[in-house]
Parts: sequence; structure tokens; C-alpha cells
Amino acid sequence: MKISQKITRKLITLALIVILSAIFAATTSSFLKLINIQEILRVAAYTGIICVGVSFVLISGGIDLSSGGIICFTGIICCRLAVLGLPWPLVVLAAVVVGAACGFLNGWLITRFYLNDFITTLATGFVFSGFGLLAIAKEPSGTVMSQTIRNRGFLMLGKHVGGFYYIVIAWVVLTLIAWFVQTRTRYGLHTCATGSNAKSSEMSGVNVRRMKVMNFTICGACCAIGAAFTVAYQQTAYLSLGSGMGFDAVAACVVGGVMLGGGKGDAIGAFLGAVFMTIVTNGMRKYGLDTSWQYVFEGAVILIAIMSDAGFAVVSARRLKAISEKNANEEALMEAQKGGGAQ
Amino acid sequence: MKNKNIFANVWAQRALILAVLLIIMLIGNRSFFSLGNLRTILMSIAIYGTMCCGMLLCMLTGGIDLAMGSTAAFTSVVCLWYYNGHGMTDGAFVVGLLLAIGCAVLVGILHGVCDAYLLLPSFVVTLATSKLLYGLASALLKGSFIHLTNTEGFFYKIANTKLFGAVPMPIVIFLAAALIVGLILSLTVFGRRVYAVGANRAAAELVGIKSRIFRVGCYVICSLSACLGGIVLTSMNYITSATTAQGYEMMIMLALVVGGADIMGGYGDIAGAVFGALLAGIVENMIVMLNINTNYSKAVQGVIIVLAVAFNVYNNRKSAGLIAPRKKRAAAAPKKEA
Amino acid sequence: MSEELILRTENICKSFNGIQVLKNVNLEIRKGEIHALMGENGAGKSTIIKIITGVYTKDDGEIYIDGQHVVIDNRHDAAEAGISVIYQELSLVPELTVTENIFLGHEIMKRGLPDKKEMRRQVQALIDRYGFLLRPDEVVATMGMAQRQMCEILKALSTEAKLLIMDEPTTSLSASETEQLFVTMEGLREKGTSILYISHRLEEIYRVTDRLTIMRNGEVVGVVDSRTVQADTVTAMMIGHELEKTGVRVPNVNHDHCIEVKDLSLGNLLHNVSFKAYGGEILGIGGLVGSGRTELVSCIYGAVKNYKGSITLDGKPVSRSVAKNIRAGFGMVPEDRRTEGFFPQLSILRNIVISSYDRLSSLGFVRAGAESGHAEKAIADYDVRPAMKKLPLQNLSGGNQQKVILARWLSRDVDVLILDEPTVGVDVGVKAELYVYMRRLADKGAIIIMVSSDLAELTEVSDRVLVLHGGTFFQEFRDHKATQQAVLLASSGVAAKEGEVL
Amino acid sequence: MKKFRKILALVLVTLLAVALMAGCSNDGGSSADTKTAAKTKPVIDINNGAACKMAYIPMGAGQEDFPVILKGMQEAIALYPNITLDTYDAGFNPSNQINLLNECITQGVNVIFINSMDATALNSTIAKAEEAGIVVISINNGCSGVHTAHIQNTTYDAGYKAAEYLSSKVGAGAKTVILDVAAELKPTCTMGQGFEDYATKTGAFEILEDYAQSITSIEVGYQAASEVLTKYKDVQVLYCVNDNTAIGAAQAVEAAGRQNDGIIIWGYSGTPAALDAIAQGKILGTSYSDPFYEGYAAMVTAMNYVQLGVSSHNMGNEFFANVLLPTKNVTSENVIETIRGTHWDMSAYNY
Repeated sequence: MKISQKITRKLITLALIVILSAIFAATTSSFLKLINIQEILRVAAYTGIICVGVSFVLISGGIDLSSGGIICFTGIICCRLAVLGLPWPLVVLAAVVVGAACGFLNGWLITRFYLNDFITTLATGFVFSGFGLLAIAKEPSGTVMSQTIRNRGFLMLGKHVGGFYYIVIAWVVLTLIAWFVQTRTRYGLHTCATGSNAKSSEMSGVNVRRMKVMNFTICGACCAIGAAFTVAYQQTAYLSLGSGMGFDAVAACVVGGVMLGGGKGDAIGAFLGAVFMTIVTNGMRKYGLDTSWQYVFEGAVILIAIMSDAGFAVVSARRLKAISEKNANEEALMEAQKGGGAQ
Repeated sequence: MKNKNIFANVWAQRALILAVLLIIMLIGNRSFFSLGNLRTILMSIAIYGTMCCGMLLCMLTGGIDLAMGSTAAFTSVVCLWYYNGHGMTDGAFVVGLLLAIGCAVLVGILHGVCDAYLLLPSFVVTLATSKLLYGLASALLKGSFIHLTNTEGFFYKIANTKLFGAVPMPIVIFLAAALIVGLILSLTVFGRRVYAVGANRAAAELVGIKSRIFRVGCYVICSLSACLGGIVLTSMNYITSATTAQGYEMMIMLALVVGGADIMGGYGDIAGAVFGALLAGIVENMIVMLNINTNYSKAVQGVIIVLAVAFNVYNNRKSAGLIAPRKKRAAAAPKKEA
Repeated sequence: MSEELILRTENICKSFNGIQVLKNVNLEIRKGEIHALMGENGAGKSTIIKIITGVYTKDDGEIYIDGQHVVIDNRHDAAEAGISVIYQELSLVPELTVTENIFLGHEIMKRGLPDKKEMRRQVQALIDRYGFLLRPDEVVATMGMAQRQMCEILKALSTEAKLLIMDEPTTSLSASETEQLFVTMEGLREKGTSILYISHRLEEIYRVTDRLTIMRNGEVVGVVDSRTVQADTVTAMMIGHELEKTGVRVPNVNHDHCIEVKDLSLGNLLHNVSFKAYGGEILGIGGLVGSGRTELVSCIYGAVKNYKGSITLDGKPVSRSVAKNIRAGFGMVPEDRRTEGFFPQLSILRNIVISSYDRLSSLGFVRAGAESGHAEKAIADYDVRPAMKKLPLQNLSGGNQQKVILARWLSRDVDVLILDEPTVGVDVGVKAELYVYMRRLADKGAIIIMVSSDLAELTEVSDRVLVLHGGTFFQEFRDHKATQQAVLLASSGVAAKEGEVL
Repeated sequence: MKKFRKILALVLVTLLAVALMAGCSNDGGSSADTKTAAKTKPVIDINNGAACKMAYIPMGAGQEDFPVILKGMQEAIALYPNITLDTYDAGFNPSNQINLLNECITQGVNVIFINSMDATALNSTIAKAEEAGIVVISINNGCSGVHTAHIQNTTYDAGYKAAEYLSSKVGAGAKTVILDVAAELKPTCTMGQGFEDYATKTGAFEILEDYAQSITSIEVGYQAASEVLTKYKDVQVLYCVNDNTAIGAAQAVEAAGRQNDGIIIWGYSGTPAALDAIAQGKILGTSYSDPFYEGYAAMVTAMNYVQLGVSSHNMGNEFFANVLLPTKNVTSENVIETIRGTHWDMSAYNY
């Protein structure tokens, strides 16, 4: 029951992706070109890596909107360090450490002071962008200066091998690792338990606070990884890097079945969500429509996607209810007969 | 239950915060305390303050509307587009305004139905509609601007007249909106029921409140306030486009949360919202006055939100008896369930 | 002291905010016994439990397990010492399976990963050993309440608990499910597990426990043999004075004023239910949990609208809108007061007057004076404590919260009052008060319909009892003929001789 | 049932994979071609009716001069028969502009016009487009990397010229505040710099503050100017680097009741609202330029390059055609004639 339902949920997203792709491929000439598919994967990978992190937070019952701010901050750090000529593993490591620290700060604030995570991460997102502004290169007069990265080792991260960008490979690897962690390990089990019912998990000896803090930390680290690859691709970092990503990543996750409220979904769902959102945006552009209408369609498709998801949730909830009622009735009857006999 | 500690009182806390800020300004830059500057601060918060009043109702019932900015842009574009297309007369303005109001109502209904009836997460829904409305506004203008040029018409005069020759109209509109919403919340049955729906929807249903209709209603009011804000903003700037009021929803949420509203519903009042808007405006003004790089204003706002939320949570938890004095705090019950 | 003691506490003291809530509490629990702990709300039962299980730290005193002095600072220490708790609210995680739930927090690891096979095997072994109706791979969200309770117990047992603490485990169970639980408990006792059983229900204490410790105001007031002790003695010890009995009395039934339900059907829950409820009497509705009781009264109230059949009040059809029904004089105290009954952040005043704005407003504006007068009168009339109208309701005790919800309806002189499990989690003293208020309303000629799982309440308080079984009414007990056993039999589908089969 | 689902999943995934492979193999050859042929751009004989596909990526839908620039481009398009032009809205986000550039590469356009949001962020993608044989032309806000051409109004000169004009209106050492563009745009929008340089050279102005803003709407201009007016009581000149800020500043002066203090406000670019404000005497003047000619010039430049087939790459490294268009100081003296000649949409005003 459990397994098949999870698969069904993913099948819906997958089917939507296939149908949309088929429509785009059939009605436009450039959608199914190699270069376009590479581009779709590259853009999806950027969102997708963030989604992997966000999925951890969502499953544990939280929400993280600060990813945009963390991307900005860590991206700028990457840029500064890469310009200094540091070897790329060090640059990425530094970014990941800073990203994880940002995530940790989120988690700590939220669990230590019982804050609402929606509003808190929204606010810390601004704060992290502010850190980015502190870290970005400035002229002596204090105005922001763009820096171009010429660090070959680091720029390599933005390149591709055999048509696959390194960011895509990182995305797939991260997703698989995350999926494994979420479904096969104790950590994943505890994350799911925390999101499903924090109080019960606490009573069962799950350290709920630590789980939440850890998941925010993972999210921060994932943002840093995404930022590193993106900065390497764009060869610079700027203050609006990552703007809007906080909401977009959560929306992609929700479309992929990682529900708000916790306990449901996994990294594969987040993966599919990221692919879906990217394909929608990319495909719409192929029609040579006025860009305004693309925004309209994009909004409409997201609406339809979450509506279909809600429809699925309603249907499966009904099924669950029917099953549990049936079970309860059967048992009640059985026990009633027993009890009656005893009397 | 007399509380001897005056800082347990919310307004005492707020007064303290204000006092600290004012002292900073007393040292930093005296020109902060001019009448002109007060007007500047009020003008800068007038628009999103007006929009706050609608959003407050929405937040009280546990909803959230991230499409406020786009709604303001779309409705103002519709209004001005009709106005310019039909001779720029006051009659055309009334029709345009009605069209804009109609659009706002439709948007509100869409949000409300998605949230209350289809049980979709409101923040994803409003995020999607904000893209949608941005696209529609942009499509209507073909990616351009639209100017308000008739300086004789009523449309122009909305924002560009002064009450008693001194108070600019946007401030009057903001205060009027706050007053009306405040009266609705404190004096009418509707207001009482809004709080009830926010506090417990199921219980509200069982005392005969159609909670879902209330929530839809609050979304509609929310969109209407966005519409009002958009129209006043257009009149103030003589121009509007799809990017009008972009990002305002964040300022609105900041003001509301700083003013003690809870994003989960049930907490918050209009006095707090006005205080929040004022504080946001003052802080923004201070950043300029103290020669701090304006790019940091967002970061400062972020810090303020976190502090405000922490204060609110502390107050709410204390009133719920969840915080034991001093040493027991660590062992207090786990976070209340969302 | 002939028998071995599994748990002994010595002079446990605890105070919050300078108020002493436990004074020198000495508890003694023997090996292999079911030991009951009783007391009114606020007597200190939960506090002592929380100290034993490491949720709170004690101010003073010692704890001995198996004669060994132990220090319990957190839940982990308690589990180490062999103490497991089953809380009132179930502590299962709905998205996980039975196996995952049971091993949550102490998974068996193999090469750094949870060993699913081994855990599953152990759970199956446990299930087989105790004979539970469970499947190890079932997701908890899909299971019924009784099954969840079983799962909960299994979870406690899996940690090799020496002492099992059950905090009101029967609250959400129907009579037959409760019976099933007792059988399980007896089985555990035979296998040598000690159980500390906390309950408000006297009949359960008689039914299953060996000894009984009674607490009052943070002190132990007596330890008695629960098989021989008189109910009067227990209640007297608990509340310090004798309980006022409502007694058997003939109600003044007004047959002209009645709600008539005809051929009401709802999905596969209710089939052609027909009955009449008259003014002046308290009609009790019994049956198993899930027998459609709650849905039935929700239909009458208008909260559930998609039923077939007719409901009339004095010959006029009853609306399917809650708002209209409230205006017509209906009122309802719902089953779960936390999720459906009250508004936690709102003040006592707002909670009371929320249903009465049709009287307290004109043209949509609240008449503030009338509003606060109404609330003050209700607070005084129904003895809500503390009597501070501005206080948020979440700060009140369970009993007083329930009083507020009742006051919400009684203060507006309802004509039809529907009560669904009105006294769950309410202590004995407040219970008696609530019954008095209900009776007073009935005497004024109102129709009262009360759904309850508490057999004592059902048989004592109601003048007439209808028992639902299999989606329809099975038996009717008139004129206080209902006995607990008869109602229990009827809800299980066995006709009892006291009642008329319908 | 479970099995069926798994099979369905498998089928769907295979379908997707096959479709991908088919798509890739379809143009596999051609993509290899473009790689080897990257250095020589295709010559398109638009003169004889060859089709040419062009794309224009402004910063976003709210970019004020976008419709006028587009008008200029379209007028030039009419010179040749088979040219198509699509426009894309990047929503004021550099990342979106990068995605849109990639989109244009995918669609195989021949020319890309872009108002860059960030001076360096687009470099690698623009280089990629150039490598794919696309002529990339930046308008107004440039990119520091290699691309075919850059079309811009003379921002530095405009600032310098405005300062020159204003120095005749005020006494030496006039207290001035520059309401400048956002920090990241400063490398390409140098009017503030021009003004400052004139000020330091001649000492005509005392620059109190170079105030950088992130958004350039009337409202923000109003707020900024209000704050400046409170902060510096004795400010005499507000040099604004765009017209919206200038109009906002004019409102602020009026709101503060200081319209008679002779505070001078100067703008940049000459939008309809600014021209109107000049005509009504609300602001002193602006550095006017007609975006129409930018569009026209950009299009003509593009056509030249397309017909020649030359670009930065086959001309050697770092080739950069910089087309600078002049601005003129418009004040109340010449505003009416300017309005008559402008391509801005002045229909909403009565002139």
C-alpha cells in the first residue's frame, strides 16, 4: 500500500512531464534539440540541487525560504575566493561550510526560540543577502564591483563533459544520495518521523530539535553547492544571484509531491518537480509568444499542477479512510462478538 | 494576575523599541525629528500600510497572500488603461475603478477558493497567481508603461491633494483604511468571527460560522486593499506598469509580523499592524539618515523581523503558560504544533 | 513487605513557581501487578508520572527500581531503567509502519543502516507472542484506534519494559476495545510485567487492577485493595467529600415538543435511523466508537449535510445549516473540545459569546455592554474558574474549558442541546457540576441528546438510552432501566433483556 | 496492480529516454558542425530575401525605453524583407537573462539584442552565443566580455555636459547630491561619474553624497529625495541619473514646501513625463536622448554584421564596436521642439 502510493504520486508527475514534453516536442521544432535538452538539464540542475536541500527541510515539517539569500552569500564567497586563485576544492568546501553555517543558524533560531520557520527563513534570507553585500568586491569608494573569475580549476565546474554539465552530474548524484538517506537510513526515518508527528517522535526518543537543525544545515550546504556550480558557469557573482529561488524551490518540491507540513515525499519527487518546472518555462518560450503570456501560462500550469496534486491527495485520503473504516468495523464486529460471548 | 514587570506588556515593549531608535537618532542625526521628515516617513509607508490593513484580515484567518504586489499592479493597470482609452474623464475613471475592483474581487475569490475549498497551500497558489497577474498586466501594456497625464481629473487628485492643506491624501487613505479595518475588527460581529475562524476553523464551523466563506471574504478584502493601494500609488507616480508595487508583499508581511500578527492565524490587531508599518518606515528612513548603504536596508529589515517574531513567540508562549520562569525554560514543552 | 517491589518512590517533592504540587509522595508498585493511580485533575498524578519518566526533575526524594536507587534525569534514563509510558494522546508517527514506529529511536543497526528484516522479524515475534491483530508493515495512518493502541503497547513492550505506565488508555476506545485492552493487560501481568494504570473510570479499576493508590492535592491519601474497596470510599478519598448523586428521578417529559428523525441514512455508516427525542428528558445515545453516533448527532445539528431522510422539530423540518439551527435554538458540545470545541487564543468572554451575536448585536455591530454582561453572567452562573473574562481559554484546566463551552450554549437558553462525549478528561467534581447544569436545562423543557462512551455516565445521567449498532438503533432502554452491562451488550449486538429491541 | 504501476513507470521512463535519444540524434550532426564552424559566422544575404531571426532581451517588462527602442528596431527591419524579431521579458533578473540567452541559442537566432542586467554575469553565455555564430549587441547597459557591438548614449558626456550647463546657473561650490544608479550598474552608467569629474575639476559643485538606489521608480525617487532634503537642509542641486528619480525628487521638494528655494533638479534620458515636467517647470532639465535611434542604430549595426559575417571572433580577440549616441541638454527653452520631434509616446499629453 505504502510503496505503491508513493510510486503513484511520482507517476503522476512523470506522466505530466512526459505529456508536456510530447506536446512541446510535437508542436515546436527546437524543443527536442540536444542543445535545448542540455540547457533544460542545466537549469533544472540548479533548481534541483536547491530542491534536494529544501526537500529535507520540507520532509521534516519545516520550510526554508532563505535559500536565495544563502545562494547569494555563498556564491559571492565562491567568487571572491576563486578570484584569489584558490584551488576549486577549497573554494567549494569553504562555500559549503558557510552555507551549512547559514542553514544551522536558521535551524538554531527556529528550534531554540520556537519561531515560525516561514517568516524566519524569509527574514534570514534578507540577512544572508546582506552578508553577501558585505562580502562582495567593492571599489575603495564603497561601490560594488563585478569580478570576473579566471581561475581555470574553478571554472571547470561550469563546463560540461560529453554534453553533460558537471552541475547535472552533481545534481543526479546528490539526488541519489539524498534519496538513499531519506528512505534507507535511520537519519531519513527520523526526518520523516519528525515531519509526520514531532511530538510523538520526541517521545520515542528522536531528537526532534537536532533533526530540524541538521536538515536546515543540509539545505544550506546544498544551496552552497548549487551556488558554486552556478557561479562557475556564470563566471561571476552578483547581488541578485538566487533572488526568487527560495519560493521557486519550494514550489518545485510541492509540485513534485514533497508536501508542505512534512512526512511526505522524497528527493526523487523533488527531482521530478524541478524537471517539471524547468520544462514548463522552457517549453513555453518555444512558441514565440509574447513573454507576458509565458508568465501567465507558467502561473496557470503551477496552479493546475498543485490542483491535480490536491485531487490526488483527496482521492488517496478517501481510499485510506475507507480502508481504515473497513478495518475498524471488521475488528469491532469481531471483538463485539467475542465480548458478547464472554458476557 | 497583576503583572509587575511592565515589559511583559506588548505596548511597553514597543515603546521601548521606539525609544531606543529615537535615542539613536538623537545622537546620529537631529534632522530626523523634523515635521517634514515625519511626513516623509508617513508617505513612504502609506501605500503598503493601506495594503497591510487588508492582509491583516487574511493573516488573521490563517491565510497568506503573496500576490499583493501583482494584484496592485494588475488592477491599477486595468484602471488606468481604461481611463486613458476613454477620454480621461471622471466617468471613465469610475468605470475603470469598477473594472479594477471587479478584477480584485475575482482574484480574491480565486485565492480564497483555492485555499478554503480546494485546500491548496496558499503560498504556492498566490505565488503562481502573482506570476499570472504580472503576465496579464504586462500583456495588457505590451511590456510598457502607462502614464496618468490628466492633472485635472479625479484620478490625479486622489493622491495629489492635501487634507486641510497639510496632510497628503495617501496618508489620509492609509489612516482611514486602518481605522475602518480597526473598527470592523473591534466593533462588528464580522470581526469577532474573523478571529474565531483564525483561532479554530472546526470550532468556528460548529458555532455556525461558515469559516470557508469567511476566508474567501478575507482574501477578497485583501485583494481589494491591494487594488486601493495600486490606484493610489498610480495617482502618486502618474505612471503604472506590471512592475508597480513589486516586492510590497514582503514589506507588508514584515509590518504585520513586527506588529504581532501570527502567520498561523488568530493573533494580531490593527494597532500592531500600523505600528509595524511605522517601525519599518522609520528604520528605512534611519538607514538613509545615518548614511548606511541602502543595500543593507533589507538585511536590517530581516534582523528586525527575526527579533519581532521572537518577541511575539515569547509573548504568546508566556500567555499560553508555556514558558516557566527562569531555569525551567529548557524543559518546557516542545514547540507547539503547527 | 513480602512481595518484591518493582518501583518505590520515597518522599518525592516538586513545586512549580513556588507552589508545591507534590508533597512527600511514596508510591510502591509490586512485581507483576496492575496498580491503579487515581485522583482528581490537579491531584498530581501526571506530575509524579512525569518525574518517574524523566520529563520533569524532582526537587527532592528518591526513586528505587528493583530495590536499586536510580537517578532519572531524562526520558532516556527512564527507558534504561525499564519504564515505558503510553500517553493519553497516542505517540505514534502516522506516516511510518508498525515496525518503524516500534523501533523508532532505537533501531537495530547493521553496517550503519537500519536492519529492516531483523526488526520486522522481532515485531512479528512480539505480535505472535501477545496475539495482537497487527501486521508489521502496515502504515499507522491506515489503522483504526484500537489497532494503534495495540501498536503503542507493543512499542512499550519492545523495550523490555519492567513497568508499563498507562495514562488513561481507554479514553478513545469503545467498550469492547477496552475489554480487549484489559485482556491484553491481564496477559502481560501473567508474564510478569507490572502496570501502573491511571484512569478516571471506577469500573475499569475494579475490572482490571489489583491495588489502588489515591492521590489528592499532591499527596498520597491511601493505598487500598481495589478488588474489595467500595466505590463511595474511593470517591470520598479522591474528592474529600461525598459525591452528590443525581439519583433516579422521573423527568417531566413534554411529548408535544420533540425532534423526530425519520429514515436517516448516511453513506454506509447509518441506515434508516428513526427516533424521537422529547423535551424535558436527557436522551443518551450509546454504541461503539465508529458506530455512527457522532455522525448521527452531526446530521441533526446540520454540521453533516449530505444525509438522506428527514429530521423535524415539532413537525417543522430542521435546516441543514448550522447557523440557521443555532438561531432556531440548537447547540452542540462537540466530541473533541481541543480541535472542534474552543478557540484557544481567544478570551473566555469571546469563547462564550461567539454563538450569541444574533442577540448581542444590532446591524452587524456588537453591543459591547450587552456582550460583556452576557459573558460575566455566564461565568458566574456556571462557575468558571478563574473568573477572568479576558483570560485566553488555553490557560484554563480541561474541566473549566468544558464549562465554558457548555456555558456558550446554556447562557443563550438553547432549546435543543447536543452533547458529544461531554465529560472526556474532566475530573469528577466538574463532571457532577456539568450533570447538574444539564438536568437543570432539561427541567426547563429543552431537548438534550447526549452521546457518550462512558457507560456509567450514559446509564446514570440519561433518562432514556438508545444504542446504535451496525448503523441503526438496536435497543432502547426506557425509564432508567439501562444498566452498564446491558448497554455494553447491546452495543455489541447482543439483545439485553432490560431494553426493547427496535 | 503494483506490478502494473511499475511496468507503467518503466514504459514512461523508456519513452522519455527514447524521445531524448531520437531528439539528440536528429541534430547531432548539425551541432557538431556548429562547433567546428564556430569561428566563422554565417553570412546571411538579407538583401536578397534570406531569412534572419533576431531576439531582443530587455531587462524586464517595466523597462521604460523598451517600447521606443523596439519601435526604432522595427522601423529599421522594414529595410529588408525577411527579418523577424521576438522579445523576451527577463523580469529584471540576470539569471533569467542567462536562461533566455541560452534559449535564443537553442532556437538558432542570428542576432541577439540585450539590455544587460549585470556587467559581468552574462559574459560566459554571451561568449557561448558568439561562438555559436550569433551576433550579440548590447544596448545601454553593456557587458564587459567579448561581443559584437555595444550601443549606448554617452552617459559620461551627458553628466559632464549637464554639469557644465548647471555651473552657469549656480554659484561655485553649490551643494549637490547625486541620486545615482544601483551599484552594480555603475560601470556602464557613468553620468554620475561625469558630473563628479566636472565638479572636482572646476570646483563648481560640492558633492555631499553619491546616493545609490536599487530601484528607479518615481516613488523611490520621492523617498530618496525627501530623505536627502531632510538630511541636507542646504542642498542646492539634485542631480538624478534618471528621469523618474528626478520627477520623484520634484514631488519631494513640493511636498517639503521648498519649491521656492530654487533647488535645481536635473534628470537623464528625457521620458515623456520628464519632458512634461520640464515644460511645466517642475524640473530644470534633462540630458535628452531618443531611444528610437538607439534601436534603429542597433538594428542597422546588426544588419551590417550579419551581411558581412564578421564578428569579434574572426576579427581577432576583444573586438568591440562601441556605438555612442549623443545626448542634448533639454530645458524649458527647447522642450517644446524636442517634444514635437520625439519618438516617445506623448499621446497622453496635450502638446
